[in-house]
Amino acid sequence: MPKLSLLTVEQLCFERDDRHTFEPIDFAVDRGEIMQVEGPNGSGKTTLLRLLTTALQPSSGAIIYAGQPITLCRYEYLSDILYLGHQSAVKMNLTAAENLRWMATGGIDSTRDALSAVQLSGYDDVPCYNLSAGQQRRVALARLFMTNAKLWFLDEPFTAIDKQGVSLLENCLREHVKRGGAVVLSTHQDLAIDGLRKTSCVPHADQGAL
Amino acid sequence: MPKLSLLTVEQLCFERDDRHTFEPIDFAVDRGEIMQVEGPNGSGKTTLLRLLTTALQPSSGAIIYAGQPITLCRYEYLSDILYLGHQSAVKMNLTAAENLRWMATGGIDSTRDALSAVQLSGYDDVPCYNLSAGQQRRVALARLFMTNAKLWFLDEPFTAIDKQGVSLLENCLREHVKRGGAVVLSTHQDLAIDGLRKTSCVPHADQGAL
Amino acid sequence: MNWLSNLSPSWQWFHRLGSPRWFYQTTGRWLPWLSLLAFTLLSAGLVWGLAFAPQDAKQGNSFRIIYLHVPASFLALAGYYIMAIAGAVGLIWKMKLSYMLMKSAAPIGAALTFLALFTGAVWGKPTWGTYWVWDARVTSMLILLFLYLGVLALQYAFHSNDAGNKASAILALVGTVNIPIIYKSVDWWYTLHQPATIKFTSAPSMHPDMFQPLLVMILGFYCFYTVALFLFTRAEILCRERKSVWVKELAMAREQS
Amino acid sequence: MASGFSAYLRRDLLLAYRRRGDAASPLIFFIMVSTLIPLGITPESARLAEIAPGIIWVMALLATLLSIDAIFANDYQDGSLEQLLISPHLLAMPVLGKTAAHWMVTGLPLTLASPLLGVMLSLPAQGYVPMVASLALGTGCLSLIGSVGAALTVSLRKGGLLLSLLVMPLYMPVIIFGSATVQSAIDGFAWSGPLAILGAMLAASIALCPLAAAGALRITSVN
Amino acid sequence: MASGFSAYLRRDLLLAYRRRGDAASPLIFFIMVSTLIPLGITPESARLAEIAPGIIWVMALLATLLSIDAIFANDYQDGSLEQLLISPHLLAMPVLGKTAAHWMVTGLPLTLASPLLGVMLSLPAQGYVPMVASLALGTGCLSLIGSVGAALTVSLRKGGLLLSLLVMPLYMPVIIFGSATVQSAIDGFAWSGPLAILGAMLAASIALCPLAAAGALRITSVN
Ligand code: HEM
Ligand SMILES: Nc1ncnc2c1ncn2[C@@H]1O[C@H](COP(=O)(O)OP(=O)(O)OP(=O)(O)O)[C@@H](O)[C@H]1O
Ligand SMILES: Nc1ncnc2c1ncn2[C@@H]1O[C@H](COP(=O)(O)OP(=O)(O)OP(=O)(O)O)[C@@H](O)[C@H]1O
Ligand SMILES: [Mg+2]
Ligand SMILES: [Mg+2]
Repeated sequence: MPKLSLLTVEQLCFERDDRHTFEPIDFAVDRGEIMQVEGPNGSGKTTLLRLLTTALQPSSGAIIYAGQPITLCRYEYLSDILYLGHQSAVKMNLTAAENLRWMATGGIDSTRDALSAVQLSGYDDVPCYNLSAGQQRRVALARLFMTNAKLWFLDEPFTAIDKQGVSLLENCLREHVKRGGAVVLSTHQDLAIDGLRKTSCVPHADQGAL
Repeated sequence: MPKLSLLTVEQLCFERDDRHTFEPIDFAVDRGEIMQVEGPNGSGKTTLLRLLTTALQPSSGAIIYAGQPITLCRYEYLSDILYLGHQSAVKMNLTAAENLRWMATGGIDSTRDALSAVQLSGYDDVPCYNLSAGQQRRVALARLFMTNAKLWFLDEPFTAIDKQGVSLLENCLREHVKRGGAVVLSTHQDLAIDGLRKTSCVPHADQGAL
Repeated sequence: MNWLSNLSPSWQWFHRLGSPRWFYQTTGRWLPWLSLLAFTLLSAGLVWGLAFAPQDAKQGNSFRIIYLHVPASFLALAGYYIMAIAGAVGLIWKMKLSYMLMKSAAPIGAALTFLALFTGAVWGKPTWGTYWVWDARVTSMLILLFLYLGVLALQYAFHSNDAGNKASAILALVGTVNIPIIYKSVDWWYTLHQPATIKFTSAPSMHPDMFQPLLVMILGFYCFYTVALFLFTRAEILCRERKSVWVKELAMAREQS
Repeated sequence: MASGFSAYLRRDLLLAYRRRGDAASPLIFFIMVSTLIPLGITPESARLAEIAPGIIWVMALLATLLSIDAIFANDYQDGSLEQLLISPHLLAMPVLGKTAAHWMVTGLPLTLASPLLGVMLSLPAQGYVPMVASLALGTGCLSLIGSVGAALTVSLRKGGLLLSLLVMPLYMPVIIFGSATVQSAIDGFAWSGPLAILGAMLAASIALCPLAAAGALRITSVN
Repeated sequence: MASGFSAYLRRDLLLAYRRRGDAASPLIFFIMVSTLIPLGITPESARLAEIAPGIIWVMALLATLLSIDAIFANDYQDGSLEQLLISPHLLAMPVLGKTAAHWMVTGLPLTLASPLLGVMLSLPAQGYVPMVASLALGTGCLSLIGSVGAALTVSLRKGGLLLSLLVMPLYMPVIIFGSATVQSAIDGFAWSGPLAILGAMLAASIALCPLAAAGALRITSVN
């Protein structure tokens, strides 16, 4: 019997208006693993991650979580994942602390800790529209420091983040997988993480030029 | 007599609510040069570029264009520059071609050429909200292929762009400076450009933690 | 520019007036006298008007509210022009002090407008039978209140003091263009309110015994307005110039004594 | 479950407060608009009195109609709606919370301001209580029904008109019974009948609309 | 110079078209809202006729007030406004173009729909020509004056109320002369007087408002 992976994707396909977005995708991620989805712009990485979060429905194929198709264990699955997309769900009119507070599961302390973990301590009460691009992105990333989710889906988490921030984030990912979590992320940058696994997203032949 | 640079920045300072954003900045860029502004998140790179475009007013110091302070040659200066910010001014509800068309100085042909230069041919008539993050950014970057501006100010132009796109863009910059232009850009990535000059943006001691 | 200020003393005066420090020190000398004058006039006018002036034939004692209503209405209107002119001077000559005056004139004017509306409404109940009618004068006063509130709100909405000053100065100016139009249009539209009785061109149509205390009250309100404007502006000056040497010295001196 | 309700209620109220800068602002808005009505229509109090209930109801309608599409649109654009959709909890609760927040910044201030608007529009004395009561119930219905329309059109990026087309017919009964409540009171008839119907409509809307809106969100935001 | 005007006019019209999906939609919106007014106020044509001009003017006002802040806000958010501000050309021309586009999607459709609304609200026959004429001039003023307010508040992120507070007082003369034009015509008086005043206000607004708005944009968007 093959080992049971935490998340297995089998022959996953997606169609928009009867056009396939990418070639069928297969991969498996286990606890302790980081999987990087590669592919050129428009190849379907974001689409794939959104399929994994159930925000989109696959046209065929299966997503299997701990041995069960996610359609059968929706509640457990959704309780165990965290998704961070291109759009970071940071409200510009709220302060950094407020943005986190209402996403927080812990208390106010965890908010403050999370902000200092992304090196934003002192910016708690600054409205996000007064933050720089990288600082705004860091507010979104602070969620990673206050979650119990096992499976993280990160869509280009390093956008607008400086070098030091990238290595800070790499550390955070390493620790998460050390604790038994798993990560699926897409990025165009090269990561300095040992044992990083890669899978690629190939635009379907249907897709127009690119 | 020292050589006259295309753009000289002297002791430039900026204050928001009586707090300095960065330490006074000095640098000079000449025709044929690419200047990378470095600095951690929140150090003031975007602020600096916006000062250079006159969108913000410096609290002290001078920006000198071809020997004249830009306050004295505003019209020529503004006619000669191109700015591409974090916010890319791409309208989601318009198609890629429409977005370019109304910024274009040439005709419809130049629009099409510019789109194919950023590898988006075939996407002319797709509304931008149906494009991937990288494709949207490419629409904004297409402006670089249809402008006569001498001085380019690019704020993190490589955001969301894949590896191939980055080298395509590097080429574009090289050609621009070969034609006698100059570029000031901010990015957290390492560029493969010969003779790249760097200047750094240091957060002012006034600024809070980070 | 230097020879110009040497040539004409009026220019020197203008530039000195633009200095917040000069303003602070000069008004500091005037303030005690002005306050005393305002207090005397107001208390004299009130006692005279409320206790000694004769009753009105038709309205009885309720008419006495005129001693608040009319001066407040006068100053509310005049205050808008003071504010707008200060804003214009700020925009044209880039004079900081002028913006500070404008910023201070707004809340005082708004408060006086509110007082005029409130006293008018209270007076309306016995005379017109309701608190509120859509009469020209009344409506335009309400609009004036909105204009004041707009200037105030715009001023404080900006983080940057400079942008707030300039923006509210623009708004005050646009408002000035409109005030005559508003008055004309509303007058033309519907009138029920008392027409202006105090005119500079002809004698008042009011009994002199009632009119004299009113005049005292109006003068008292003018003095009071000036005092309030000075106080607000001085506070604003201290706040803006808190990093300058002379304010620090002032604070030190205050601390020692 | 219920925490989803209150979390989103508080969040949306905070957002509205931040955007407007002042918690009293919707109130002031209604008062300002009402000052222009006598100018546009007539300053005579007798004629104003006749149309006062209708005018106030039309204002409630327009204020809801023109603001309801923002209830989900902002969240859709910045990615918050996606986060909401992939949360494991029942979607109807946050939706109800957001709708309640919408009501609190449109319907509730109008209800609270309505006595003052009544004075400004010379509403007869016996009209005040029924007006406040019917507005409190009716504006709730308007927000709830509107949320379903907003959910159906959220991903279309051409909200505006389609949304009004969808919800306008559903608003008709609310307007009819709402202004009937006030009118009967002014004319000296019993006004508990139309008010009771409004109450029933509100109860049904509270039970059904959040579910319908949640379902609509799941269906339409997938693309 | 003038090309800035037409480029922005065309662009904003295209954007409005894309957002609504249908060029006729503002028209349909006004017609739909007007069907609700007889329901809310009174179905009797005699009473409707009395208030018809006022109602149409109040609708024009609300439609402008609730849409004017988008005139610069969207461009501010996505960075287009910054591009506009750093273009070497005169700022007033694009601003005028954008204002014209705003008028074409709010004021113009209402003007065109007004005869139909007049029929629905039983407007007397002699009121139609003055109504259309006064709306054409008056809604132009509303858009132009509104653009100054929108420019003053664009960078504030708490637009809504502040904007209405700023422009509402300035709208008052427009409303008064606008509904007076129609009312005088219905009452059988000459209506050229108020109409001429409206025309003068429009001319002054065209000359001054774009300049004021351009100045305001330069001042306020700096931060
Ligand atoms: C809320 C309601 C009212 C408002 C906003 C209001 C406003 C004003 C204003 C602005 C003025 C100054 C006009 C000018 O400078 O020429 C004024 C003056 C005056 N008001 Fe009122 N008013 C109100 C109610 C009343 C009532 C109910 C009465 C009594 C019948 C009244 C009697 C007067 C008189 C006698 C004057 C002096 C007229 C003059 O000498 O110019 N007002 N009011
Ligand atoms: N509109 C604003 N109002 C007030 N403060 C601001 C505003 N924009 C930026 N700041 C502050 O100014 C500083 C510099 O911001 P800036 O955006 O220039 O940084 P940056 O170097 O571009 O950073 P990044 O790498 O994250 O893009 C930051 O500390 C930020 O919080
Ligand atoms: N909402 C949408 N409607 C229709 N087509 C879409 C939509 N979103 C994306 N697409 C198309 O689907 C393809 C895949 O898009 P996706 O966003 O998944 O790419 P990506 O790999 O994430 O690219 P990037 O590296 O630029 O982020 C692209 O060709 C894009 O044009
Ligand atoms: Mg992507
Ligand atoms: Mg930046």
